[in-house]
Amino acid sequence: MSKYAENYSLPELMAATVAREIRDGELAFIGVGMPLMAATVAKFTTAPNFNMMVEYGAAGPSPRRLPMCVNCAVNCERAYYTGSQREVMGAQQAGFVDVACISGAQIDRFGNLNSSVIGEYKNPKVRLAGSGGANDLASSANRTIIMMRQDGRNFVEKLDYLTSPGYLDGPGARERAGLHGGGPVAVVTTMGVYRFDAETCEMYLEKIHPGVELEKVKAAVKWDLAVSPNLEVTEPPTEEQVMIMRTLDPLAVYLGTGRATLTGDFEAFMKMFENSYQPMVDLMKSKGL
Amino acid sequence: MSKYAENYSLPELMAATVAREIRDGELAFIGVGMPLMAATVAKFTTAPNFNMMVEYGAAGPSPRRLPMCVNCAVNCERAYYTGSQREVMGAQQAGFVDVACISGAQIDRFGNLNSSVIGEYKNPKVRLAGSGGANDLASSANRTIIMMRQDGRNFVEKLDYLTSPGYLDGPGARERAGLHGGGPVAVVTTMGVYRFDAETCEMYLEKIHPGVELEKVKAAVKWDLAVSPNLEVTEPPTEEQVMIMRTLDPLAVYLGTGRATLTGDFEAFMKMFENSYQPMVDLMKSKGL
Amino acid sequence: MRYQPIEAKPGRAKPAVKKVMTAQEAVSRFIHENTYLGMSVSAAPAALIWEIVRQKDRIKSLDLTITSQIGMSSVLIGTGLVRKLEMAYNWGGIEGEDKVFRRAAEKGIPRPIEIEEYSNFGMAMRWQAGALGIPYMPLKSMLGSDIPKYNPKIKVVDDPYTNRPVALVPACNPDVAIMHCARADEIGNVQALGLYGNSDTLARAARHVIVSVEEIVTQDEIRRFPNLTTIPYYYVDAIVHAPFGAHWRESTYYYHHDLAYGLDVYRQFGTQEGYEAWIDKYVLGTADWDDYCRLVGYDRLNRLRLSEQKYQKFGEVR
Amino acid sequence: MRYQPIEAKPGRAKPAVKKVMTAQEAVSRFIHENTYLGMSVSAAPAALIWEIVRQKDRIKSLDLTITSQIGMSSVLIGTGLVRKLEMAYNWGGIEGEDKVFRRAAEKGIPRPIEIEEYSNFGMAMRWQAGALGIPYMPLKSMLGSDIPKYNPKIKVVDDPYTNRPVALVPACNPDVAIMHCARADEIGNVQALGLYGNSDTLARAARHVIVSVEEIVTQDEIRRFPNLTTIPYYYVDAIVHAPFGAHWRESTYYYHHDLAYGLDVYRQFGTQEGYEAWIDKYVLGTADWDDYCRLVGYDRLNRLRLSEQKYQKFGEVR
Repeated sequence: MSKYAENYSLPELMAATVAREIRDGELAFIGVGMPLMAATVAKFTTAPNFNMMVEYGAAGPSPRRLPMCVNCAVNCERAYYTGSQREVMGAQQAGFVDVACISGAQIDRFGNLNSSVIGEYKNPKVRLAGSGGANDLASSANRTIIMMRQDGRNFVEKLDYLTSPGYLDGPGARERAGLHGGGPVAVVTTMGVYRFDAETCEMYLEKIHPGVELEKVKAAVKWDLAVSPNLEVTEPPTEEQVMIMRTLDPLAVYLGTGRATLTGDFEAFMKMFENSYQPMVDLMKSKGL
Repeated sequence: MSKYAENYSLPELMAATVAREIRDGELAFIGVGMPLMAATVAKFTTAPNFNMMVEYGAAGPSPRRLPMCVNCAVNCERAYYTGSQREVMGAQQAGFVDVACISGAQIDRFGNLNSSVIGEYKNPKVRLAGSGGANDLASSANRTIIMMRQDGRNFVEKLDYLTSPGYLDGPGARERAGLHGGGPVAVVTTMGVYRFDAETCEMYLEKIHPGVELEKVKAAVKWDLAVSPNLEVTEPPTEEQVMIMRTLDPLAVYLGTGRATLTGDFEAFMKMFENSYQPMVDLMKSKGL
Repeated sequence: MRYQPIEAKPGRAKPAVKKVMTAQEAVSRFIHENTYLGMSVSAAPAALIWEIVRQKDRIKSLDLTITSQIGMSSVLIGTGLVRKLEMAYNWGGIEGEDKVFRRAAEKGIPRPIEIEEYSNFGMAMRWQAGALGIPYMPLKSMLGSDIPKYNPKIKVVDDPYTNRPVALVPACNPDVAIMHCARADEIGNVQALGLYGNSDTLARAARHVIVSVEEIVTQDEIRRFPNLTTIPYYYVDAIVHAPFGAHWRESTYYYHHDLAYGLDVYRQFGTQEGYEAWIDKYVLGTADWDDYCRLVGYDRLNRLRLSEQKYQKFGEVR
Repeated sequence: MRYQPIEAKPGRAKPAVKKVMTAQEAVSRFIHENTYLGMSVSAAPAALIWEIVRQKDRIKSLDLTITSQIGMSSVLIGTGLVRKLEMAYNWGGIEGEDKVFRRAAEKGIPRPIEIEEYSNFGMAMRWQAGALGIPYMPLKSMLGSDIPKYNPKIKVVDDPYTNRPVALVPACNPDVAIMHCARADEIGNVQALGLYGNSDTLARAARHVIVSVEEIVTQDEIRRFPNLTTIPYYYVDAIVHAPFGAHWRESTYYYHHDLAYGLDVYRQFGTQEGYEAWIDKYVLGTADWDDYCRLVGYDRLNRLRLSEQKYQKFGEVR
């Protein structure tokens, strides 16, 4: 295994952490952005036989450039299947998705997520994107991994709107609601990694990111956060993991300020593709993919 | 128009009669056998822009040889669409099929059909094929045309089993049952052509085949058959209609004794294809298809 | 008995006739005031959306049904054309926060928007029910969430077979569906390539279907690969030839997403004034899609095509 | 709280590993006594059916689910392997009356058969529900007919949206599905070509899937046309290479239906003795599918291929 990187960003740490949650041979439902980075890192390192499904109709792609969207043409690149959303979402409802990454603007102690509104539903302070596929994945995927920012206000006692079910109000609630997917197994945030207790379904802090103080984490959670008695520090990304992410996303479109760089700059955008083509091809070849 | 044929068989008369029921531009759901003959005749004569759908997943084929089955490869020949049964049967449930040909072993005065059992359902005297798609078509196609033998026993007062709905027990019954297709508009048999009365939904004799006596028809119907006051004689097939049928099916596999001829005789079977290829290609070319 | 034969009503199948027309003609003919409009996400029907905006004074108001839209629906919403939005997701994707949507939903600018929400598969299954001619679909999403709580059209009931909860969603049959696909012949046999989301289902559910395509191909090209026909002609009313017709979004095998452009548009959409200035120049200020493409620059569009085809091309592995 | 993390159960997805095996191996591994077996009609999985018959002493009894079968199911039914048949249609098609089925259904020869009946789309929608992981599907077939009267699994209820009758059919998830398709790669990405009935849906509904194919192709060939993948690898357990594997039926683009042969088989199936003589010679008397093809004659099979390809070939219009 490659040694730990000395320089890495917080998003890179999060993506590497999620990459370690993906097991070889699995079928994962991946959105773009950070989850895609995690998936690519996993496939190029510990999980070469894992495959991605993409929401708008692709399975098993091996893209050599940055997908821009869950319905991006890039997601078709060298895929085993391309076509309809029904195929992908139908398979996931039927239990074929091992692991899915989802997110939200708010989360509660049972891993329920809100990505619809802040404030009152009918008169929102902030209108958000809505469920998209997040509710479907949270309902039916075998397990979900939640990735989100922790901004001090969004780990709440009560969600403004429950978009995507975690464990609802605790043990047995998913079953009673008729959900057949497994629910969340991890929450990877800008501060640490959380798990859910098998007895209570409540979130607890398992790992804390390097340099983050426990008191800060607790202050960023609106309920009385449970902390593992064996609290660990999150494993940093390896040099190889960081190299892979930077080869796929050299301008840090997903993991940094790339979007600002590219706004309105077509030449920079074209150059990004031109410069990353050969390194990506070489990298994939070296991995036998 | 081509003049009437002097020599033609009863199946050829029936197929030509059904061909005249198909209008140009329609989408028709066609099984193999006699309905296919009718459809081919229609497409090559009065309805060049009509297209066929085939139950196991094809739309718009232009076959130049005899399909052997509703799921035969021949039905894919030069088709616009090939693929799943869901496409074809889904479209038909949603009301996209203008006209469908179906059949049955028994029929009653309201055009309900039995193709499942003769005798008691649980202990049948004769076990038949079952609904297949006939029930679906009878339920949802815009209109159906029924083709069947009339053997003296099978136009019954009461069906042994109602496989495919006609007008059920009369006016309004289809609506009450929740059916949204239009029901049968014609029954073409070995003896004549029947329609359904708009007021009573009951079948009446509209046309009688050349040379058939009315009393024989009445005797072959177990209820008191209504006969149109303007009873006509069925129009014979034209020379062109007969020529088309004999080009497509030179051994009369569907309209005669071809099956007996071919049983076990591979050379005769291969020769049938070899001999009919060029005439069919020429015929289609002459029709601009 | 009057011996008047029962005759059938005309069927729903569209005829097998030439259907190629301009976007201007297709939109004029099928989209009117209060049309219930379905819109695909993959590929984005930009050329058709632009044309709807050009005809906004005639059309006045639309009810919109989408599963998700990533960026493109804002072009309509910002005009005030959209009275109601049935949706699972409406946002900018990689281009970021959808300020146009936020202004409409939070402040009613330029017009209050009624929102009816589902999960992605929930909304997709409404189209699926519509496509199959059945009144509803049961599904195992949205259970336990707040989505049904705020949407009375979703019924959570016990399934009569297992006595376990299931969510029902009613069929959706839009008046008109618009979508962008790879190719079609002149009579409307459409072959979407790559991933195409729910465009196949939406076309089957809608009463009228307008498809813009990258290429118009011969009937023989369709017949070479009849398994690739995603929308047979009997569903389709109009074929609009619109090369690059999904720009700034992508069209698989044809061209790549123009991210530099999309980010810039979204920056401008940050204010209603910015939105209007952009619409005035790029949509209302162009006569048709070709004119828009000239304004963006065919040199730029061709570079996006080369970029896509360096990585993938129909029928090849690159 | 014990700080023991919740862990997930393993998912249903089959791994992306090599799955090519012989029919003998695939049948031994997945089909056992009382297996609930789903069988496609297009193309007919003859090579796999023959192998099940060869292993009949081990398998003893099967419950069979089909939409329709045209001829081929008799090969199983005549052995007495089939305890129960869920079906919409079971007959000889152009080969005529299915005497094997009639003997079983009317006289219990060689074994009484329990029949559970649906319309074709009704049965197909049971697989569709199974494929989507939902408990049932509503449909607008079978209403007013006697089909629901004799099948309590079909529930006619009022749809909660329109208060109009609708027929519900429960999900069907067979233990094993068998089917014959055009081509697949070694890890099980399957591309059926031409018309393929419900094989796509059946594969999604079944717990295990065995696919025999005309050709095993490279992963790159699959990736050339990812839109043609009808069954992605994650549904598939076994790929069996069986050229001419649907004989006496057809395989689109590969070979034509062997009608002269089918008619002759059906003639022999007219009596139970005739059936048994045929099975003894052509199925039990052959070691595997290649052996059967030798008995039929590869010269004959190749002529069927030439006959089909004179009219149509994948990727061409002829």
